Amino acid sequence: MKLAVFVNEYREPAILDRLKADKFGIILVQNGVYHATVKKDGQTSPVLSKDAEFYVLSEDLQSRGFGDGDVDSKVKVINYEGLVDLIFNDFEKFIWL
Amino acid sequence: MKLAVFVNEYREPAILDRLKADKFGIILVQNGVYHATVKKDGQTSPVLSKDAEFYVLSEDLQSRGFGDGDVDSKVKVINYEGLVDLIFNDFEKFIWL
Amino acid sequence: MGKLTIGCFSSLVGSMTLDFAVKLAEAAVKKGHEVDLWLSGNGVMLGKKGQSKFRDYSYLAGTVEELLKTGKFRITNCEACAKARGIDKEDTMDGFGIHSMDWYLASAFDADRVLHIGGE
Amino acid sequence: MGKLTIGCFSSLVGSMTLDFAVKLAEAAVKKGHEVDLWLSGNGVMLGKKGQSKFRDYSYLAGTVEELLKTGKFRITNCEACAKARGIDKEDTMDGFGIHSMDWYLASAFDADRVLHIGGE
Amino acid sequence: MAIKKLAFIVEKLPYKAETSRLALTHAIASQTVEIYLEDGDNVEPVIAFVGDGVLNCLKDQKALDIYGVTSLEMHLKNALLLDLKVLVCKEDLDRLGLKEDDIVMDAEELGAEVTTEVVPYDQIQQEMESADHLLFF
Amino acid sequence: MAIKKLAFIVEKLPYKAETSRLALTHAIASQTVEIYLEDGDNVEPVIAFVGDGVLNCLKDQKALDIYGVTSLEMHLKNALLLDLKVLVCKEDLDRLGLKEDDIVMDAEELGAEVTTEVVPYDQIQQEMESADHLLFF
Repeated sequence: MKLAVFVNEYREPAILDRLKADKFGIILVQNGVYHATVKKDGQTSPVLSKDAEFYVLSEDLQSRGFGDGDVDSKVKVINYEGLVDLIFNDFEKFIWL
Repeated sequence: MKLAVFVNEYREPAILDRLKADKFGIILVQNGVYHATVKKDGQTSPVLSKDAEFYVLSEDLQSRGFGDGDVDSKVKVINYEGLVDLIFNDFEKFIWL
Repeated sequence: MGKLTIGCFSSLVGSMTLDFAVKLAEAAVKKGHEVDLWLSGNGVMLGKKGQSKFRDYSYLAGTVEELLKTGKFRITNCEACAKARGIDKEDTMDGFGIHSMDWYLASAFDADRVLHIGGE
Repeated sequence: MGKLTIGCFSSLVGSMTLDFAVKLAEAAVKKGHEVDLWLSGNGVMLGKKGQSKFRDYSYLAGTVEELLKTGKFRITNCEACAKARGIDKEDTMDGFGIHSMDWYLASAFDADRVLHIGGE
Repeated sequence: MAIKKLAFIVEKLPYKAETSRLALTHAIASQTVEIYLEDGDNVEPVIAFVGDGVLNCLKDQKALDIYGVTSLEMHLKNALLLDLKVLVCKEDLDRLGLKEDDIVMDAEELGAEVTTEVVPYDQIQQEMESADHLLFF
Repeated sequence: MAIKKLAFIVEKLPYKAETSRLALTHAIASQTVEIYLEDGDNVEPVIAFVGDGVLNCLKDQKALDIYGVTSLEMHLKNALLLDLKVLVCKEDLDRLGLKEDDIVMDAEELGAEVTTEVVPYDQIQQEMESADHLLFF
């Protein structure tokens, strides 16, 4: 299946490691954006070490004081419009954690 | 100071290790009661390893299907009435995490 | 063009999740999709009449009214969740549907995509 | 006997935190203490008139009315938080105070104990 | 004529918020969804408890007596009574030290014929794959 | 005549819920609390950001433009303008790789004279000890 998971909090969701999908996306929204922008003790968030395609919502980045330049290079910045396309064109099923 | 902290979730609150108090209480309420009743992979919750006096709210235990017998021996079971006494007689300041 | 059903169970103001749901609906409608938005739990507060627009609180009523005008957007409150909170029909904004929970499942039935936001 | 000020910022029904606050107030009043309960954020939903008592949803209006009769219990909604949600004076249960946020700080001023429940 | 399968996956704990309760009440609402659909169309729900969410299934929950609110145990029994498919993740029960005897496995006293199924996580993953839509609580 | 000290400790992140916003609006409300009190009585607030809560203090928050809601940055500047004591935990800034330049240190453009103080956690602990009551957000 083509599965996208919305990560909306700044901690590692327990279920992430168990989910399997042929195409697997992780979409960072709300306080999930910190995974893409902040390092703790110099370490990148473990969420970014999953085997997945990563996206972050630019509106939620900017609300919190970040710009595109603050985002880890693994992560693609999208806006709400891009998110609609992801939902209809790239993935089929969704989990909001 | 005499400080009591309310732990209301079933995960370890980051701030717990930093708080210092002459008298330190941890009161397990809501989903915090699982710290007193459930072992993960056979391990007692790390919350119970803090240097503190532990209490758990019996009403919240029972709502979730536990009885006094399920509670770790470190933890004292109290009800709302006992909680009022704790608040007025044993502690002065409170943190709801 | 497709149909997106969004279920949102988080409350107005207290959580920005409802802001997310409304903004996503807006973007989808702009692209020509149809959107059903189901509000359950504290999400039903979005339908409360007479909300005030203050800068320190999120305010979505205006956007919802604009979306309803497009004809491509339906928004429905869970009847029991609303009544439990003292929000009955007279207390609900014009244009909102009020249905029991089966409405959401029926909306999901013929949706191309479902985004269920059930978080806390 | 002392005075306990409780601040509760979590919403009715969606979170059992308001149930906790009301039950604690009840127990404290029973023991002869005075209690001020300040509702801010989504907590102001507790003051909404016309809530329905359903088994699948928590219902606190009855307990609050009983507590108000004791004369040892005051309950107050944050005015701005309520208005933002469309809950004005006519929409608020009898016996509730409606004040700006400074009321809470004044209540804390002469409280023996303050339990502030600010969680999410 | 179509049957759409909806997977209700419950990972959140009970009572703090309404999440897991609303999962069950919405799944149960599948009983009446036909009124909105064409003849022969229907919705088939499956409910699966994973992670800490398996704690929703514990027996002897006294929430109604204490807080006046229906317990998750009662919701679960209603689901079984209505022949809904209820799965509980075995690995998570094991991890939390829980046995079948600790959780709601049936609602015989209400006359339910269906029972809870304790299954490996892989089977829940398969349900998610075969479902048309996921509703994660 | 008494002054009661209230410590507003902010550990939660912004925007997901209202928590940190309400911390600042309530602390600012101390400006008008005298109307309820006897002559000479007053409330003295101190605001401290700890843990991930220091992320509330980042500069350039665009929440008003995007979501139509006051940013935490603006609330923080208001607090400084009103001479409130604002502390930010140094260890937490370090842990998250943040420098003073990344956070709101002043509100000079509004005419504020007071600035944010970056302090070791021990000083925040001392504020908690000397406070009459704690309000933890």
